Amino acid sequence: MKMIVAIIRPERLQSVKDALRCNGIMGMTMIQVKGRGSQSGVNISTRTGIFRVDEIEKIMLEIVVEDDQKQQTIDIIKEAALTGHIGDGRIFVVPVEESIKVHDE
Amino acid sequence: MKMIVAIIRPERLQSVKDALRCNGIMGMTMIQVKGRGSQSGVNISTRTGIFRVDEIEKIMLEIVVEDDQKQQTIDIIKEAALTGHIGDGRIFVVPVEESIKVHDE
Amino acid sequence: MKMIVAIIRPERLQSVKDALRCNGIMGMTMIQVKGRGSQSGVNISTRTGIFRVDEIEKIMLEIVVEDDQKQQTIDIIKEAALTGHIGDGRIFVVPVEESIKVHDE
Amino acid sequence: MKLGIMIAVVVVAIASVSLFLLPEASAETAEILADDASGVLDHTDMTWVLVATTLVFMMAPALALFYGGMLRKQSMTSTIAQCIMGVALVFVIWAFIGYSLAFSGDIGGFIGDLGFALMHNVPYDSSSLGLTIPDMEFLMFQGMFAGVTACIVIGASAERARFSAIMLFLALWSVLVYAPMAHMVWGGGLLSTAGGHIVSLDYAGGMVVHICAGITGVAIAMVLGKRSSRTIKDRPHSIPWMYLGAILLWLGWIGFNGGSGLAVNETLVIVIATTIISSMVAMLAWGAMQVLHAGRVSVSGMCAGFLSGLVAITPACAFVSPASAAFIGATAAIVCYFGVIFMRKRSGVDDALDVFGIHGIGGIWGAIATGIFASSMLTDTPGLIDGGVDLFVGQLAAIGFTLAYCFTVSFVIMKAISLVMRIRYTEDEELIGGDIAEHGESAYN
Amino acid sequence: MKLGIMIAVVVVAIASVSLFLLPEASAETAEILADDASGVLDHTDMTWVLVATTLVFMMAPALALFYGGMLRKQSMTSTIAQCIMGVALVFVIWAFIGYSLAFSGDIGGFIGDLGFALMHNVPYDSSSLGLTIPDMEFLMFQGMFAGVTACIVIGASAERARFSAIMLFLALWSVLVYAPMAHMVWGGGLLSTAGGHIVSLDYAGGMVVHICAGITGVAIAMVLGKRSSRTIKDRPHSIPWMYLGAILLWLGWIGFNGGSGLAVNETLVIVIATTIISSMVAMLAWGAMQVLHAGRVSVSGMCAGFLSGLVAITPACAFVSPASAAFIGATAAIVCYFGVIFMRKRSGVDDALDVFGIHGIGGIWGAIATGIFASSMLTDTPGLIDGGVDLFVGQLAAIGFTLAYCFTVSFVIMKAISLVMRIRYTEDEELIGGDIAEHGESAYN
Amino acid sequence: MKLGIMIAVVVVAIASVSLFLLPEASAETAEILADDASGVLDHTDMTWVLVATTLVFMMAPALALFYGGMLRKQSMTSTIAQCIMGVALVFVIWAFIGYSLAFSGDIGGFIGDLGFALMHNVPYDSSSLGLTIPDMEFLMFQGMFAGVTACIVIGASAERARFSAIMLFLALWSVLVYAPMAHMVWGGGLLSTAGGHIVSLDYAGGMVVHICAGITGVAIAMVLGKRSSRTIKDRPHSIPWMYLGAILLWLGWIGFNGGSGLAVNETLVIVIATTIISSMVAMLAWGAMQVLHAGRVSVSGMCAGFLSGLVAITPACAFVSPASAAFIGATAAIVCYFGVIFMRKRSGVDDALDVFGIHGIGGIWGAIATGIFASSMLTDTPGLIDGGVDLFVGQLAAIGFTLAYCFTVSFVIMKAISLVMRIRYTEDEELIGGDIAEHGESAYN
Ligand SMILES: Nc1ncnc2c1ncn2[C@@H]1O[C@H](COP(=O)(O)OP(=O)(O)O)[C@@H](O)[C@H]1O
Ligand SMILES: Nc1ncnc2c1ncn2[C@@H]1O[C@H](COP(=O)(O)OP(=O)(O)O)[C@@H](O)[C@H]1O
Ligand SMILES: Nc1ncnc2c1ncn2[C@@H]1O[C@H](COP(=O)(O)OP(=O)(O)O)[C@@H](O)[C@H]1O
Repeated sequence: MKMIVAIIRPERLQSVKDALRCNGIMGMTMIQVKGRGSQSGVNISTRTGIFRVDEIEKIMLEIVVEDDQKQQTIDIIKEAALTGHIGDGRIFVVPVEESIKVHDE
Repeated sequence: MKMIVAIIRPERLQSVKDALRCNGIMGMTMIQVKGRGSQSGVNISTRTGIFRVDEIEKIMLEIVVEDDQKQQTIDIIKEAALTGHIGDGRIFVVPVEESIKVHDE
Repeated sequence: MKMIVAIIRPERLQSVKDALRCNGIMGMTMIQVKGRGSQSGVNISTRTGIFRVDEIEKIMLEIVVEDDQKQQTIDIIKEAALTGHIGDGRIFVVPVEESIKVHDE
Repeated sequence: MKLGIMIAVVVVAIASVSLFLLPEASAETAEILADDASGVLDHTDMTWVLVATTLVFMMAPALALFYGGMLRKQSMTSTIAQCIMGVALVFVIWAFIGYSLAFSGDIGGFIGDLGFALMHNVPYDSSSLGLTIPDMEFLMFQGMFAGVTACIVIGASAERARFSAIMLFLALWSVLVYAPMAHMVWGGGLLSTAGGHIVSLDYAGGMVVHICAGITGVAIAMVLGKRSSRTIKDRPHSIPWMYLGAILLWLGWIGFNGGSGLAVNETLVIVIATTIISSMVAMLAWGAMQVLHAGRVSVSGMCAGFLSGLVAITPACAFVSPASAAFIGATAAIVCYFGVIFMRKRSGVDDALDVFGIHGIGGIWGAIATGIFASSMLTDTPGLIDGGVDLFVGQLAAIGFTLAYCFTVSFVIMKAISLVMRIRYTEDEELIGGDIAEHGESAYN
Repeated sequence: MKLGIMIAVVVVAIASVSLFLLPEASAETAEILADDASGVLDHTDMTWVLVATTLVFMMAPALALFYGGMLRKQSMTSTIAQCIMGVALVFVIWAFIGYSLAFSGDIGGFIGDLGFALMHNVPYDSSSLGLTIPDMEFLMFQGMFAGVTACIVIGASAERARFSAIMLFLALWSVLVYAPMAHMVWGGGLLSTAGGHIVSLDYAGGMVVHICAGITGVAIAMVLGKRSSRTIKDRPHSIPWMYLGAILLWLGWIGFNGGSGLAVNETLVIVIATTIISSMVAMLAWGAMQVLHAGRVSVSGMCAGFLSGLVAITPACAFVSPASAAFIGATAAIVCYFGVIFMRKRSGVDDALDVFGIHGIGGIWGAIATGIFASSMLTDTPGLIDGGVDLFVGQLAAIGFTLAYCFTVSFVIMKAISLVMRIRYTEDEELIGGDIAEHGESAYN
Repeated sequence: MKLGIMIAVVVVAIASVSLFLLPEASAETAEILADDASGVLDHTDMTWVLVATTLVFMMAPALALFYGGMLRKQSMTSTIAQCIMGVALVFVIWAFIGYSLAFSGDIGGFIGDLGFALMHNVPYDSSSLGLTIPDMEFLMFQGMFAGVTACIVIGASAERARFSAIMLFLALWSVLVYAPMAHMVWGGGLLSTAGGHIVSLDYAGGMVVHICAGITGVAIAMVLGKRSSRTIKDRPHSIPWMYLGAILLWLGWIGFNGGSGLAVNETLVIVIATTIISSMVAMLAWGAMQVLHAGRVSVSGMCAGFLSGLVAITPACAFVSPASAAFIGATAAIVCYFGVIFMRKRSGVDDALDVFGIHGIGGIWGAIATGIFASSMLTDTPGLIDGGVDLFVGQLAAIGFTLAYCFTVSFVIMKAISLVMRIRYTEDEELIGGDIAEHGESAYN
């Protein structure tokens, strides 16, 4: 199994959630995070100079899927999270060795 | 080493924490998250129709343990987090390659 | 690739961020967490007895780097996060199999 | 359930017995309403009552913050929704009919008639009641009381009562419980100082507002049943919101007690002094209890503390000296401290936000204390300490009657509603919380 | 853009036409200011107006909470910053020059002169305007009105207007739009009851404050353009802050409408009664609309509800009966409910916080309702229902004129500012939010 | 530490020198208390002072929000706890003994006697002090002042002083520092306008409240020592709470300054005008400083801005023209802007929440400004600008005396307490924060 760790824009959360559900991927965990990416934030200029904002709000999704669903999940997220601007986010894949339900039906 | 990622009900946090301590498992990190599980949320019906709540508050625990403590940790959590209802949560096991203390005594 | 998961004191965040940037490590994700470490918290004594605080605010950083940057990243964090007191935090290294940008330039 | 029935039996018993024991109220007893009234409008009195109306008005939304802050964050929006819709509903019903049932005429000492219904015969430029403020202003002021009382009740049914059920309950309750109580105590009915058959004193609503709200809370909490153990969270989700609500209540109480005399005069100064001193001392006393008991003070404790002092002084505020007020405040804190613990641990009733623990028990203690400490220098019907036994017995009777009446009618109304609609959340809804489940609007995004 | 031009054309048309249709106002019409004024100071009136000033003052910071709570959490600080700096700026300008332009003399029925500029000839111990309060107190009270109106406007430009641009706009607007409006309606100008050419009534600022703020909001929103779709978040970031702001507005409104008579008398009682009843009924009506439409009520909806009732009753509050007030409130809720939906979905203008939807549309309906329901028992110029056609036509004319004047001038000012400085955020700044991007101060840490 | 000793030496020196330089106060000087007092109760005055009491009362809990919002979120509950318990404690002590020490009799121009102790001889229906309000109402109003001053002090010891230590300190301080100061300035003592040896003016508490609180803060901060560098967080944890606290302070100040005359009259109008104008202008000035210095304005800055204007105008508010008030406000903002920076960066004292930076420095500047701008049209003892040198010298002496007295006694009290109990947190407790460590109650759950 794999854990897909996706860091996306907050305003894309709804579309990503919907897209995943339509494709039968239900389980997911959402975390509010702040991130800085390769640009190391955004530059803002004021009267007295330029400063850099390097804590931008993002949503992190952790989705554990079977190995064969991995690529599909990544593709769905990529599509649903895209706005075409810098800062659209990243997806990491982490190996998962086991997955257990607390309440086994 | 393994990282045990457990997603549990907020109201079970105290018992899980206590149970782990009693068994000598001290270190852990707690994160407030929202999750949707295999049912993809809960259905609520109102006068004008049914809507689905798919962001339910959970607590995510990340606990890094030696390989031989893994099973014990999982068992403790499973027991302490159980209420017997849908939504009791999940436990994932992720490999950890290294663990470093910032402040080496 | 590796994901460096560092749990540090909130008041050291700025120095860690700065130190990483100076060394060209830009991308990172910050999460507000609560943690208990090996001491299982801090003891507080009141008139009626001693109680233990085992949810202490921390910041968790997740930084995905190429394998060859791993050691450098760890060293930078260790140095910048150090205050020399108990509770300075931990760093875990988790394997990452893939890293994808949502918006491929 | 057990406890509820026990309470009911006891209070009915007390009430019946004491009605027989009672001496007839003498005719000379001054009526609060007509205190220094001449029917000539006084602009200063009008100004003060208007300020007081504004302050009392503030208490209703403040209760939403106070209550919401103490609950889980999943219940903040729904608590607010119930409070403000509740106050609007009850206020409008009051203006249209409740005021008339309370203050127009008298039917059997129990309720008024429809003489002022739909605000007919409620002039804005004179007073048919012989007040120094226009009747319309009096209606507004009293309407805020009705609204606030309704909001207090909501605390007992928190986190499980459905919005529509509780709105329907409040609508019926305001006509069947609150309006008769207001009539009996302030409108010349059974318990009123002037025409009443029971010698009793209730300056600013110890019975009409606090005992009534407290026991009503018990009644609906019993019909609703307890929350799931998975929902109850003993830590307030937000101390600042709870605290802000509490201090707005405190400030509002200055209008609540202070406005009840409907005039600016020496009595007003006493009322303010006793109100503030009682609450301050009660907070200190509650803090002391906490230090002895738990080794530390908490903000929730201190807020409960000053509120208990405010509740207890409410019926007595114009009739006791500042020193008695300090004593009443201190004892109120102690009584309510154990009252809250009892209600939470032993009562078997899930009085979610201590409505009975604070308003009920504090109100009962306040009414008793009025019967003990009412000073002959400040009222014609002094309490035990100045040798008046009538008042003391009368207060007990009035308390018993209030408990019995409000409990019975509220219980019946809520039961009746439960027959026609679903009155509480399903377990799923309860767990998710009313904010999302009922209003689709989480408080923090 | 389209809509804006349409609106502009329509209102200019209405205005021009109605100016011809109008009968001359008869000389007997009483001027509000001089209602029961003798020029002899009355300490009770002074007390009440001071309390009212405090209450109105509270509305400006309350708006910051109400607005900020409805936006993303990245816009909380910047909304607060614009509100409090805005109120300070406009108040100081008002004290120095705006008050004079509104209340000293008259130039062409359109604006005053500089007789009171820099607070000259504004005594603190007498009234040259023939009031029962000193002119200085009147200046303070009116200054708070100017400040609050400025804060209302800010809601329309939220999350994209730069701080410096909006401050410059408010400074100019307060002199070029607000002061003339205040003069025309209350200062003896074109639209005033006494000297005016148009028979119209606006007791507490339906036109000067609400319609003016609403249409000004549309004007600047049009110049600024819409927010990025990535910034708009339809869920309030904090229901409790939104709610606290709303209830402080509600309480403040008691001073807003109640203080406008500048005296404690029978009229004040009517004003308070109509204000409270209208808002309560409006909340119930909005709730009912929501239940029918969406199956559930929300706190944001209820707040919008009572605010729409407050806006609509503002011009009418002293002239209508409580029953009419209930009707006005109920209809206001319905009109604004659809108004808000229209503005959000159809208008093409990004009126971020429903400034036109509530204040504009509610204000217009309130002004029309005044023309319908003004009672001959309460004013010399009754509305349709009591057979007065003049007032009804006059109200329409006054509305048209207000819309045309405020829209045009505000639009021109904002356009002009856009020529000399950057008036809105870049997309990056907008996404990060004004709190960090402009003030370097996030609201929650 | 260095700085503290320096300050102490300097102020003692100033004080001693100026006491010699002083002319005797002439007998004609009017006493504030007896301004237009006849001993006949005036219902309008009673109404206004009651409203003012409510407004001042509001300031104490508001300070908790203002302070708590500026700290880490781990210190919110503990700040609230200290504030409300502090105000209850100090108020009760005030009612029982402080009031008497301040306003009954006179011992050596320094303190009163026990004639009013335990509220004896404090009638609720007449005034033995010759006021137009009953003495009991005066006691309440003054008690709120004492409570608020206590709460201001707490800001300096934030995040490290133990609850019990600070409560004990406030109890002693209210008797040994506050009551004598109130006596000296308002109770006919050394610094009072009437019987005093120093010609000085302090209308609403520039010295008694602000300078006193500011320098007391420095004293206890010095005894406590600094916070761990790991605790200090320069960003407020919640701008909205800080802001709400600040605006409630602003509104409360209307009662604070406005109530100090104890009457509704022309002076009240001046007081309100100068208070509001000074604060508004100060906010604009602070904003301007920030733009010049940092390129942007912040909400914390604007709040500090208007507070500095309010502090500075407090002693002067009845004695200066609105124009002077605008000037005082603007300069106060500039002085405090640098004062705060100095205290934070250079002073070596960890004045956690700018108590000295704003209240101390702003209060000193306000007292000096009173000596400069007091107008001969508004007081018998004009300032420099109207040719009065006595007052200017007197103000300097009074400032010096206040600084010396309050610093010395507060320092000694706190040191003494440190001998009998632990006064500050351990480093662990400090890091975890008082909310959990001391009260076991985190603010947000
Ligand atoms: N190397 C990394 N490790 C961890 N998180 C990262 C890394 N790179 C990017 N992120 C996360 O992904 C988010 C989006 O990154 P990116 O698309 O590069 O945006 P940006 O425009 O901010 O550079 C960041 O805000 C951060 O949270
Ligand atoms: N595949 C998954 N990947 C990540 N998180 C998951 C996954 N499945 C479940 N979770 C997390 O576990 C929680 C509980 O899941 P589960 O017990 O299936 O509950 P539910 O009743 O909501 O289906 C979810 O709320 C979610 O946070
Ligand atoms: N075994 C573990 N698994 C997960 N997180 C841990 C573990 N041990 C420590 N941590 C995290 O690291 C933080 C700091 O740990 P440590 O330096 O041991 O501090 P402490 O003084 O609290 O023992 C903890 O608060 C916790 O969040």
